[in-house]
Amino acid sequence: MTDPYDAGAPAPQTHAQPHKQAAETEAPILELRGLEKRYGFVQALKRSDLSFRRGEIHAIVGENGAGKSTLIKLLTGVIRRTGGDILWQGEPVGLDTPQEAIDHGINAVHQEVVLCRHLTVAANIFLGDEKVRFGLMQQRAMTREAQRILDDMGFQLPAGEILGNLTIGQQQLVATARASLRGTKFLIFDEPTAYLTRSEAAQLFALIRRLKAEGVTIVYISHRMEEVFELADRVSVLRDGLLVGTRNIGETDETELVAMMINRSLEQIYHKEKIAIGEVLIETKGLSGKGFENVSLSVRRGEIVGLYGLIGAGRSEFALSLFGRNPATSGEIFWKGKPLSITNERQAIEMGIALAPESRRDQGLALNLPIGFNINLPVYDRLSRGPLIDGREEGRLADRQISDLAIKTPSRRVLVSAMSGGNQQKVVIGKWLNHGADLFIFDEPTVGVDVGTKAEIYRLFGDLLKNGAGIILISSYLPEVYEMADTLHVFRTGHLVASRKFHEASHEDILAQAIGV
Amino acid sequence: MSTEAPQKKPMSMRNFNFLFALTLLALLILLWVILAIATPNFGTPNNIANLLRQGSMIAILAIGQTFVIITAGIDLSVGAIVGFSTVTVAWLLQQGVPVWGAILITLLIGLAIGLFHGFGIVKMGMPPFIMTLATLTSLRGVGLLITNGATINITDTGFTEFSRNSFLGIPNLFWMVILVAVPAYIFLHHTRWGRYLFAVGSNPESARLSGVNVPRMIYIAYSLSAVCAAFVGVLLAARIGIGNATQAEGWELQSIASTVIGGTSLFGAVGSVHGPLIGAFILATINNGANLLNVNSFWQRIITGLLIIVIVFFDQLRRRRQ
Amino acid sequence: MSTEAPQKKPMSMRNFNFLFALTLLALLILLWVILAIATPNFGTPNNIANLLRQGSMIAILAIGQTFVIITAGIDLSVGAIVGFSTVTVAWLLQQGVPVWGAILITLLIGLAIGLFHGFGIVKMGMPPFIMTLATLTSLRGVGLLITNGATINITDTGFTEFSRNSFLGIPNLFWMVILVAVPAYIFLHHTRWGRYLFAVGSNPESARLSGVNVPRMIYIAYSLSAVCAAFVGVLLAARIGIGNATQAEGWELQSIASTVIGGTSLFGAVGSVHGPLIGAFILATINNGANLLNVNSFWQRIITGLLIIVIVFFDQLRRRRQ
Amino acid sequence: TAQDQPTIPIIVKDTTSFYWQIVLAGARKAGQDLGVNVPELGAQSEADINGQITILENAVAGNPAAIVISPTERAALGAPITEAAQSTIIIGIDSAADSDAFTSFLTTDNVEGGRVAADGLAAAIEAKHGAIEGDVALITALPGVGSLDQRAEGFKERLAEAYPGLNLVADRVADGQATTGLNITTDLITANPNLRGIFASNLIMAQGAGQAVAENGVQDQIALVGFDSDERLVQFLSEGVIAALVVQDPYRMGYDGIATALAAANGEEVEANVDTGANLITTENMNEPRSQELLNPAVD
Ligand SMILES: Nc1ncnc2c1ncn2[C@@H]1O[C@H](COP(=O)(O)OP(=O)(O)OP(=O)(O)O)[C@@H](O)[C@H]1O
Ligand SMILES: Nc1ncnc2c1ncn2[C@@H]1O[C@H](COP(=O)(O)OP(=O)(O)OP(=O)(O)O)[C@@H](O)[C@H]1O
Ligand SMILES: [Mg+2]
Ligand SMILES: [Mg+2]
Repeated sequence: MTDPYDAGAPAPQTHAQPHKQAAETEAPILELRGLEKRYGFVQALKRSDLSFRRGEIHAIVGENGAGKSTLIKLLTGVIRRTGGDILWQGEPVGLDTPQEAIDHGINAVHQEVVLCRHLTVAANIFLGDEKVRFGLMQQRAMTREAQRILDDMGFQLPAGEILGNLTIGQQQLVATARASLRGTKFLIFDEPTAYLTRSEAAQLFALIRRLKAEGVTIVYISHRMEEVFELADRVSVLRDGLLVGTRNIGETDETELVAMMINRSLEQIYHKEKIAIGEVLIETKGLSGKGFENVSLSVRRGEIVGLYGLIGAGRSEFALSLFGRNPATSGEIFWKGKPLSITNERQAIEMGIALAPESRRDQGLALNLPIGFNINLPVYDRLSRGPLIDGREEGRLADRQISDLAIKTPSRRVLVSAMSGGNQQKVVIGKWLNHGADLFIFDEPTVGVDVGTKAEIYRLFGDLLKNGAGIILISSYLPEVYEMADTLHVFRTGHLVASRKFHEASHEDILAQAIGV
Repeated sequence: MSTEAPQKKPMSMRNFNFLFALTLLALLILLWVILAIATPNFGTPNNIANLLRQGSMIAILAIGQTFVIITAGIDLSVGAIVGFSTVTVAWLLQQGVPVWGAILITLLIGLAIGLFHGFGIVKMGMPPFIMTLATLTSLRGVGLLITNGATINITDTGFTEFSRNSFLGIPNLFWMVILVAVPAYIFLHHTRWGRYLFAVGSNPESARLSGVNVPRMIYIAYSLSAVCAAFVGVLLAARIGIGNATQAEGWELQSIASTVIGGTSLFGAVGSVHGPLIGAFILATINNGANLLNVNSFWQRIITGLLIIVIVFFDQLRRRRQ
Repeated sequence: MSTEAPQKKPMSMRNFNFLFALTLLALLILLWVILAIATPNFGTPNNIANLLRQGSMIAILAIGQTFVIITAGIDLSVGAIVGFSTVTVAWLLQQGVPVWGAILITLLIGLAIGLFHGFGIVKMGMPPFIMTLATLTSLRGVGLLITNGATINITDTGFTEFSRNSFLGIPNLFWMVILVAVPAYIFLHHTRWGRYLFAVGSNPESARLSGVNVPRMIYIAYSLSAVCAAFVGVLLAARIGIGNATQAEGWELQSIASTVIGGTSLFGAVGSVHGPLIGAFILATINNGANLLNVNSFWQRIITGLLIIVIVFFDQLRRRRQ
Repeated sequence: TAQDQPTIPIIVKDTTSFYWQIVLAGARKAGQDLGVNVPELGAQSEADINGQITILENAVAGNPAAIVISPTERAALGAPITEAAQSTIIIGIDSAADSDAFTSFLTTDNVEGGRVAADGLAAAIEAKHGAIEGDVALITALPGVGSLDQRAEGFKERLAEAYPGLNLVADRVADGQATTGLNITTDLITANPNLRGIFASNLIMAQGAGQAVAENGVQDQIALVGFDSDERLVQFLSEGVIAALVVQDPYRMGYDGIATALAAANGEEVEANVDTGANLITTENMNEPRSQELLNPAVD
């Protein structure tokens, strides 16, 4: 099986090439002419022309809020365009409703998983397309069929399971199976690998290649450049809602794409300064709790401790436990040398721990409240004079984070739900920066964040460390932890299985530890 | 390949629902056994027939309500529709409309009310709670206006006797429950529309993206609830022999309570047809038993409230354990 | 349930709330102007005083209800608490407890009921709708049991006269609204607990991970609502001079309607103190105007229902446009 | 012992109302005096017809010696009572039903009660203003309640036939809440400066209306007549806020209902119709012994 992260993976271009040449002679399957989308005063997509060829994999890259998801939503009838035309196989089409898009064979796997958590995997896969005989659904047949399809795609998923019981990554795979099933001619993936494990990602890539071989056009949106270079035939770059260019993959490189995306060149994404490492902030000894067992590690001032592992390895549970969400059941915690137990979030916050959780939608944000509100939520006790909140200080703090993190918004009073995924992620991080904690726990902080902002966030880590803080960085994205962490711990099924100093081990070594081979 | 199967394999939803219905049923039967021992009259055929009659109307309302609650909505207007329907059907009968015509027209009016709710929720963006609260208020007014606050006597004895008679030893009213519950069960659990109701309740956006016509499902859910309520209005008119707009006050809350006792979640996407049915008969049994045991009617209220808490608490507990 | 994504740039929430309150206020004033022209008596100081008195109690209930609804909950028990509190305060007064003591004890009982709701919701995992529905049922039973269905006559004239008198030309009852609304406003809009209520209503998990003690906020919200209701019970007892457990039936729905008319969202995290206040007085004005115009009381119900739809519809429209 | 005693349930219209509690108290006393088990049953609102039918069915299932019932709605309870009478003896109290199956019937005629109220109101207006003329209003607690409709009917009939000077300007129906009665009365006073009389046709409305009259200090201009009595209304009556109360004899109805039922169950001959009467009690005659008996029934 091809592994996208593996340096030694066979070059995918070899078998992608013939299709590309065949496609070039054909008329485009889908063409956008002056497509435009406004949200009130925000021009999310500015008059863009773009064409997609039959059977190509077309990557779209761009900064957070560049308009990628907006483009996808327009093509799938989720939202309506405010201007421009869409040509499907040369004919103008409306694409005003999801049904219309589905009827044309346009399907998408959206950035946020949109499935019904209360229904079974099979029911989700067949939703809107049930097998019916004499007016009655054939539930058994559907479950069997769904299982066959999942097995066929190489996804090991139980078709009879309630979707809500699966991990986000598994749900994403169900969404993929669903989308690729429906006689699709045009399939869009919006950051599909953000929540996938490596092996899940590998399964996904295999599926994408197979679909391409069957003549399906694939649009692939990602912030991960190596995926783009591995999979795509062509790549288009969006910036501020504007299409800045399309390149054949063989005729461009990462530097050029990044420069097109952010309108400047970026020498280095992983920005790591030499910072003096100080006293031990927190130390756990044999800590066990829900989802993890016998974890011993320590974090010192000025140090980034990376936790790597596959999804479900127990890192988030460990972090939540340190933060008092699910208090540990056994083992010891020493905070600045003193033993104590952390029993609730408030206590953790008052001690000086900050946690940016992994799921922005479920854990990180109050979506229907303003940005400023979200940023200040952890510090309202400090914004209060007596019982009352200092309104001016509240505004000042929020505005500072918005400008420091370059959050793209007209005002701190805008609701978080109206921001792009990556900008929402910045709010999740921003809400802890006013807090002045000693220990920062970042759980998947760069999910859905563009390269430019990633670099900003890493630089920000440096600032925090210089101020004497320590950081726990949880990431399922190996290059990130590998490059950033001073100490790297590998988790597997709830256990800490290996610890390495900076660049002490190779990617392969760490991977092997995480997978357990 | 590391697609970890979920740790402890949670029971499949179908099995779970089934088991839960069984425990509820067990509770109902337990209540019956206790009452049969505690009072000499509970077990008499006469009383069993009474009990079946007494639970019937709330049971039918609860089934209708379930469709709405599964879409994460709520229908507060059912009591008012029942009262209003007793007026329409009585008025029509007194105008000389034949029984089948009067019933049909009443059901159609129910349908119209349900569609109006759907319209308000889908097109006007009203929250279901407020939309149906407003109809509740207005409908009682309309019914009172029609009768000028009085009651309409139904002189058609065939119509009124129907509700008192039995067929094969089972009261006609309970047959009506079966008449509603069986198609409702098939609709909810074995047709795609039933599935879509769950999908809409679970995640309307996802349902929409799957090509489910979400507005249509909302229209269907509220129409079903309103038609069930209109049907109950017809049955009530037959039972009390009059049309009176103020009848069935508070039945909306009883139907919601039955539905929730029957394992339906007010957050949507969880529910069945058999659950609310059992829930309605549990409530009816509590009242019937309290009457037979000569429990003070004030105590009866207190006990009902506490029992609701206890039953729903155990439901929640079981759910969380799963 | 139009799932169409919001199309336009959202206006800042604060400005929006402010503007919305202004339009609502404009509607209220418009109603007043129309009524002052249409009837000779509407504008008299006496009637204005009456109007203020008539709206006061629902207004206070609506403020309490708002705290709960902002956390995405609902409190169906407020009417029952009001009725129950008239009984407690009357009973205590007739036992010779001094007025301040009787009021204090009644408020404390209200607090206990609110804490019980919080307990059921937080610790037992009950849905708020069911929890408060159960208390509604039980509380009326308890009140009736205490009085054995009778009314308790309050002979303390100082107590009963309070509700009739005015201070600075404004009825005491309206002063009580101010007494509740001003601290409520400061609490909700200018303290961190107010912010936490919104955070809990929007996303309890995120609130929790931001250090908000979510259970405590739930306890606070339901306690505030119940204490407001108990306070209204005291005022009602003073106003009608009796304690009677069946009073204030249906006031829960009126308070919810006022709250929603005042721009509070039943999905939580959207609401204010001034909105429900204006909402309550809009409803009171409709009733007062209808009485003065001698509108048939059946029409009054119909109009109230329709107006609720219209007002909430325009609120939704504005919200979606923003 | 209680086991061997005959059981005679009594079914009232609304156990949450004081009036029906007095009926129940009378029945209870009769049960003690005569050695009868008296289950006290009833719906919780006079509008809950279905509830009362249900309770009747349950009572019949208990094989009682007889049943004493006060039907909430004339037509609605007719057939169920006829059916119940096939298995037990039925004694009616307070209100009638469309059934000829009653073994005996003890009523106050509510229509007559409405007429008595009209007479009382006219007399009170004459006492205050010297002439029987001016605007009057009627406040009914709930729509669709048989006995209240009958009171309104009798009141309006009597006004039309005997008091042409009295002009009924408002006929309002509330929602059963004292506060609503209070608000309606207040607004009536505001809207009708010439209002001289109000008939509040049940206990709760009289409480609300009395409060409004007291609050507005208009007891010298407006004569208020209520229906039924409790401590509160007696206080209003003695203060002159309420001019007169139409009082039935619920205690006797309860007591005699059980006594008659027992007699009928024992095969004795009982009178088919007994009128327990509607009495007008005014501020003047309220201290007479019979009035005191009616106003302060021995409820325990
Ligand atoms: N519902 C909405 N209301 C108003 N503005 C919106 C809404 N949704 C998106 N936008 C705005 O449209 C712009 C484009 O957003 P979009 O989600 O397409 O970005 P994206 O390229 O997918 O970014 P990311 O990589 O962060 O997912 C952003 O500026 C965003 O703030
Ligand atoms: N929804 C779920 N249902 C059942 N078990 C779960 C669920 N989510 C996580 N788990 C289990 O909890 C344990 C710890 O998961 P956790 O989320 O902490 O892992 P992680 O290493 O942080 O990975 P991730 O990247 O998914 O956050 C694992 O054993 C996992 O299988
Ligand atoms: Mg996006
Ligand atoms: Mg994690």
